[in-house]
Amino acid sequence: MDFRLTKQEQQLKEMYEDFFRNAIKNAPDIFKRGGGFEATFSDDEGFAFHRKMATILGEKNWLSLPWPKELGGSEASIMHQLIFNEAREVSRCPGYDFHGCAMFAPTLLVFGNDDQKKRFLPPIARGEVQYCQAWSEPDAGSDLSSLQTSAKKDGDNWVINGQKVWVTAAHRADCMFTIVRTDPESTGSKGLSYFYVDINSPGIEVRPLYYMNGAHVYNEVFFTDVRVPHKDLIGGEGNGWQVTMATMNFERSGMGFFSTGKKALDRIIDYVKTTRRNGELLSENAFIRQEIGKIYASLEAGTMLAYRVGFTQASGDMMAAASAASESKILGSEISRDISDFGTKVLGLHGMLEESDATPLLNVIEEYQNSVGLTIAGGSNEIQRSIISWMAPLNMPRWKLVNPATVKK
Amino acid sequence: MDFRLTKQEQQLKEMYEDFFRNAIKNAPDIFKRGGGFEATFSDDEGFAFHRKMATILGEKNWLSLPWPKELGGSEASIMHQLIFNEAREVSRCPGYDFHGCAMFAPTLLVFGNDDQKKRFLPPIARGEVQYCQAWSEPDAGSDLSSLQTSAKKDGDNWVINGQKVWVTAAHRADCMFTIVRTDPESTGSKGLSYFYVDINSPGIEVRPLYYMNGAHVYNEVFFTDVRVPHKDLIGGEGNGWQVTMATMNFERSGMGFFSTGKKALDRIIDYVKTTRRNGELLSENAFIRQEIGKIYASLEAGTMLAYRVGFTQASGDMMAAASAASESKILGSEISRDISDFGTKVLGLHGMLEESDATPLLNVIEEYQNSVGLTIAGGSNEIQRSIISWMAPLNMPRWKLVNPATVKK
Amino acid sequence: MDFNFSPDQEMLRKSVAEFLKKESAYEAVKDIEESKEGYDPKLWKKMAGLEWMGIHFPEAYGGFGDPFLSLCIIMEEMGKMAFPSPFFSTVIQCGILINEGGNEKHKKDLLTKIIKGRLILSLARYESDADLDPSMIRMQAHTSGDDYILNGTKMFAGDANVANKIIVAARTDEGVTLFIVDADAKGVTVKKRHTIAKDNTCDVIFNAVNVSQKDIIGKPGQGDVLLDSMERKATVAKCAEMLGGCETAMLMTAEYARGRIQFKTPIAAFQSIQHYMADMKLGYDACINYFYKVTWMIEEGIECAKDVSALKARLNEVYNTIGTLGVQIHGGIGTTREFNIALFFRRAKAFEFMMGDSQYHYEQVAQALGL
Amino acid sequence: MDFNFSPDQEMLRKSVAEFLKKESAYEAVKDIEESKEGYDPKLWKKMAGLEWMGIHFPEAYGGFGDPFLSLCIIMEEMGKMAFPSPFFSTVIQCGILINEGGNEKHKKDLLTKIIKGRLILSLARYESDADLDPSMIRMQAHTSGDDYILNGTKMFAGDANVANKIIVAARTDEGVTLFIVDADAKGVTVKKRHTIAKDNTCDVIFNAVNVSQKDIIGKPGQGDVLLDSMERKATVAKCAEMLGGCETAMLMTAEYARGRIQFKTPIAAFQSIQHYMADMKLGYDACINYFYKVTWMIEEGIECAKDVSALKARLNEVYNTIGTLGVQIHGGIGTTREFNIALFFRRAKAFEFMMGDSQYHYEQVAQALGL
Repeated sequence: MDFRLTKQEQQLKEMYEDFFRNAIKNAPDIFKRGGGFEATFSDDEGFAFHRKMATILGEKNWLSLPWPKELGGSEASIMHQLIFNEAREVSRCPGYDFHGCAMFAPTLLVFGNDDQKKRFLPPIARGEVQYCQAWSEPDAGSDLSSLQTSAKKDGDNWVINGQKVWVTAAHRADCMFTIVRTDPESTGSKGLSYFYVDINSPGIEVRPLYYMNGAHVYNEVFFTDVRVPHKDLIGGEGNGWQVTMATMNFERSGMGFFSTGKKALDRIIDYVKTTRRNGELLSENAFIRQEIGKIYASLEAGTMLAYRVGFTQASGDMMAAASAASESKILGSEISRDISDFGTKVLGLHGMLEESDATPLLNVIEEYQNSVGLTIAGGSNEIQRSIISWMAPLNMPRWKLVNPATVKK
Repeated sequence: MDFRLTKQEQQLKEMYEDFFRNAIKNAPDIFKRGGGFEATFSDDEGFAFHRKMATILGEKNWLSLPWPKELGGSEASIMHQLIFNEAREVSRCPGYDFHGCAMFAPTLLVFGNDDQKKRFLPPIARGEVQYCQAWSEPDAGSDLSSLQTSAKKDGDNWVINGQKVWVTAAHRADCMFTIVRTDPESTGSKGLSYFYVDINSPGIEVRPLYYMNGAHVYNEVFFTDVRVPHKDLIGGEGNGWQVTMATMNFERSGMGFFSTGKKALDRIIDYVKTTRRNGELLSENAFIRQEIGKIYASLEAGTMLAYRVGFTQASGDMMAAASAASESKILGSEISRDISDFGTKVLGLHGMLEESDATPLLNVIEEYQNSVGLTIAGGSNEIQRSIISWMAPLNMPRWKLVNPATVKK
Repeated sequence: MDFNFSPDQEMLRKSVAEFLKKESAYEAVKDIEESKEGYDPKLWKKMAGLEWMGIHFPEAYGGFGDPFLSLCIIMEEMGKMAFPSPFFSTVIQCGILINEGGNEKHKKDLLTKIIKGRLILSLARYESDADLDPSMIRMQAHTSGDDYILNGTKMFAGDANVANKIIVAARTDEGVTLFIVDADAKGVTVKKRHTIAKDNTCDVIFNAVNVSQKDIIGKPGQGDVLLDSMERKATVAKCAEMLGGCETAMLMTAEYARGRIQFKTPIAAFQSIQHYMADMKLGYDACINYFYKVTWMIEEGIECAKDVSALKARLNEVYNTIGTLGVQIHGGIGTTREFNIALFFRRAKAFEFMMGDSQYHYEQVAQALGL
Repeated sequence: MDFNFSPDQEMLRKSVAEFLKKESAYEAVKDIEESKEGYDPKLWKKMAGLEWMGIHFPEAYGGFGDPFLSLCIIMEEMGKMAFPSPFFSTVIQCGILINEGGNEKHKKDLLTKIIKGRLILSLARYESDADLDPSMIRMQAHTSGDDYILNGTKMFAGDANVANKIIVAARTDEGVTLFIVDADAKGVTVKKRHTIAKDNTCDVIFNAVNVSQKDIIGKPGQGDVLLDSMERKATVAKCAEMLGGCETAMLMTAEYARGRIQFKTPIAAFQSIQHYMADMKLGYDACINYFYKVTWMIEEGIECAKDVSALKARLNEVYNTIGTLGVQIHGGIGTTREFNIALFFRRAKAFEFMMGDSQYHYEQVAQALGL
């Protein structure tokens, strides 16, 4: 057992923390109130700052840390990446395109051919492009493999038709990766393929999907005879499910939940130390003290689980890492919900206000509204819990639900 | 809407409360520490007092309140019964044989023939007999209808073979009611019949099933060629499931959970008002105040749900009453668990002690251990929740789980 | 004991439900949420025509004289449709204050107009510290001859942006005092805030506002007692609205779950979904039956502060659980503006704070229990 | 960062596990629980032979000099088997006190015997008010010449009924002071209590008990500081035992659920059971990884009071959840003495209070966070 940072890791940590602490100072106010997807993608000024930061991060070669040196990367260790991610996430500074850097690039490193790596990786490393991920469909959410958007071969091209939903940032993106059905006879996870798509291709229509608070982060994307060259098919025809599952498994430590949670808890602590209500300093209230203790414990335990995911990935036990990643995701999304809920509660009547100048705890109601999406997105926590139970060491059997009316006795 | 007690109801309430308040004064210490099944059936002195009280209640005609006058009852309203039950349960005074009075007697009133009513009801009314209920089997718990204990016709008798478990008080009982399979070809809820059985019949062996704390409340009962006369079959051959379900639905308001919960909460309130720990009066601690507020609200809301069950039964909507009864049972068993858990917590280190002279909150650790049984017995809360969801207005479909290996695609 | 409604109450419920269903479906609600006014003046007139505003007020002022439960039935039905209007601030908060504390002239002038739908009122009673106890009110009212001068800022005043008059609680030498101020009086500034419920929650700034002593409700110093009594009823009425929301959110989610297919199965067949639904139902059922009793206690004049607090605190939790599980069961689309479940999720959070959050009310229960 | 155990530690774990499995299966545990002594003296000797008692103590006194984690590995394996013995009170509570605070003579006399399995110790430190903070200790020790006279009652002293010596914390003029008292000294009475864990929790009554000043650990008045330091480690060691219990209870329940058929289905196929199991696992996994870090901090001498408290408080909840869900999934038979899951359910509740309940520890966290 050893949880010490090496001298070099400690230096990296300080460097990254310094950088992001300074960088966020120049950010538009919307980031100072907490940031996140809403600040980055719903707000014009916010997105401009995100793009600017991406270029800066690119210049520092920080968008390609884990890549092989011959592809312009730094071959950074998982620990190094975790340190970078934690510093960035705590600061809530934008500039890191999660879809391009943490999902598509690692996928290319495993499944891409040389031509694809050469074409797609350098712009990601330079922070020049914004990616988006188009997976879910209206009737294929938790049950992703029932997706119906199709691609038909036509000479050197594939012609895509169908509809995707929950495409974060599609209205801001340059490129997209998607999974579609290339074998019309197939069902389930077979006969699917994984494509890179230029979002400006003719036939693509992006329609906003407004969040409950009116924010524009998500989109529906409609494909009408969209032509994609065969050379943009990643990982081979019919292997889409395998590639998609791999993409999902990159960068799933869940560290972000805990890093941002710690920042939120710090703000709550500052607030209760300085606010009186109903005749009492909030920090003197035993109920509030207990809740803060609980949240602290959850965040610290969760952080160690997230580190464990990284450590287990590095040690190569991908099954164990996947199970731990699911746990980290459940714990992280639920603690995010609990912190923002508790944040509204310590605010009292201010807890229902959306505006910042009257809500001394910045952004909490936005985070509260976003948090209900966190327990759904990327596979609902219900699905994740079942998956954990199916894996070792619990090994629960995976039985099917059937309509008794359709079963013969 | 009217929640006032009539003048007569108010008088009854005062009379019953007075009676039980005085009666419990003469009880052995074990009842003063909280009572319940453990005091009544595990302890010799406790059981003797229970029998003594039963005779007294019988003399007052309080064991047959709802029965028709011609059978010696008082035709008391459901409200009257609820008042009686609440007063009795709050006092924790024994003497009311739940199995005989609240399960078997109402079953007889609906399904028994004249001979059976004449033979079985008067001893129950007089408090002369202790009943027990033998339903579950080792492989038929939540899934009761898979039971395998059988009865074969032999002349005017039935011959029972098999094993029952969870037979509360069998070691103290005079008689038993049970459900067994009379059609050997049948499966599931068909082919079952409901019997009265004299516990002293040859071939019955009662073996103790010790609770985790060592208490002897439950038993296993083994039947080896036990002969039961045909005239003791209740409700007709093959109708056992219907009779059993009816028996389960009598007296299911769940009021007892809330009545005893209120008593437990009162004790906790007294304790925290008078106890200092870590430099502070416990009642001044905001966390403890919040928890007590929560428990109070749950108990009051639950009480109204229990009254609603009674009101709905009286109005004849048995489906709605059954659903509300399930809800009352879930809420009641879970609040019982939560109160006793909270009780241990306010005790601090005393919370792990079983003895009374060192645990100022009487009996709490016994109640805590018993409470984990409450969320299982009588149909686990998981089954109850599913049943609620299957009924109106939720109407969730009831699909089956099947092993995918056995299903053809 | 009788859990039944009277035939008149059943009829009232039916008529309110039908009106709202016809006039204010969810799309209309979303439009209202995005409007500056935050309510629909045409519907407001129609509601007055149906005599909703006067249902509980004395016949002497044009009211209907119905018991308190009738008012709650209207609130419950509004809650079912997530219907936004100044009904709560005008009829319940301010209307009850005037009816219980106002003099004959106030009642004749104001109640009559409220009942006819010609007057919208707002209550400005909270301050930036978000203290809930009326006795903690700090804003000052200084005497100036026979008049008073108000200075200070109030927050969380419902519908002040559309109100004709504002009842404001401020501190005079005698204690907390309630003043009726014209919303367009010199020195009054109203600022609407954005809330999670997208409702008319406002700051009201008083800058040297002149008020006549004739415009005091009750006596100077009587404000906290009047507020306390009104707020007991207003809390129960808010609970009625919340219970309506709980019921709709629950049934809407059950319906969605029965229709949504994933893994070739209606998701309603999954045990986790069934158990979520059962939790929603049993949370709701315990609260609504408790609510009936508390309402009856109010009508009968039985002391019930402890139970009002216990009910509101518990219902805060139940409504938020129903709203959160409702969104969770809907999945992604449940988080969108397009689907209706979020209307209830958002209101659950806002209503948690209106008329007292759980921490406050559980503390009230503890005090009432002698702790 | 490295989550791996050293090969030596892996070997230690294996040997402890094999020994306990062979020597103390659950039926033996139940017999021990019902015995007056509450432990098995023969096994105690064998454990000493395997050098468990000395694993963490200096080689100078016959110990093994292993890091603290090795001690935790032994505790974790004991926790897995619900193994009752005076190990915690003798080796961890009293052993660490002597090692950290005792003089050379104490160590030579006592540590040597502990390591050889010839001395059982009990710590008598709590009083009837169940205060947890060492500085709140109130029992008095009066000077009498060079000696002290102890009067008063201690509660919750583990294994005092089988101890040869008792370390007792009492208040002298200088403050809280730790005395070593012979268990059979005149005036000492030990009374074993029944607990939910069926363990050796005792009252110890001191009636004019004479103690020499040579039998003070550390200096007079240093007791609270010594207790504080020891209890930080003892809390982590107790967490190790609890984590062992969590793991067994979880795996035992999973196995039962896979084998138990109801409704023609292994109940493990029901989603509600699957989700219960997932909750157990994720509660456990977060705690065990946090535990590794806290143990490492202890070994490295990094200030970690806040994290020790956070871990214990959270683990209290997790173990009780696992115990409760474990029984629930087992159904009725889970509540019996016959089945083994209740061994863990009962210990979860007892361990919740040992070395600090959640309320206490969350309050410590709050204080450490500057609240």
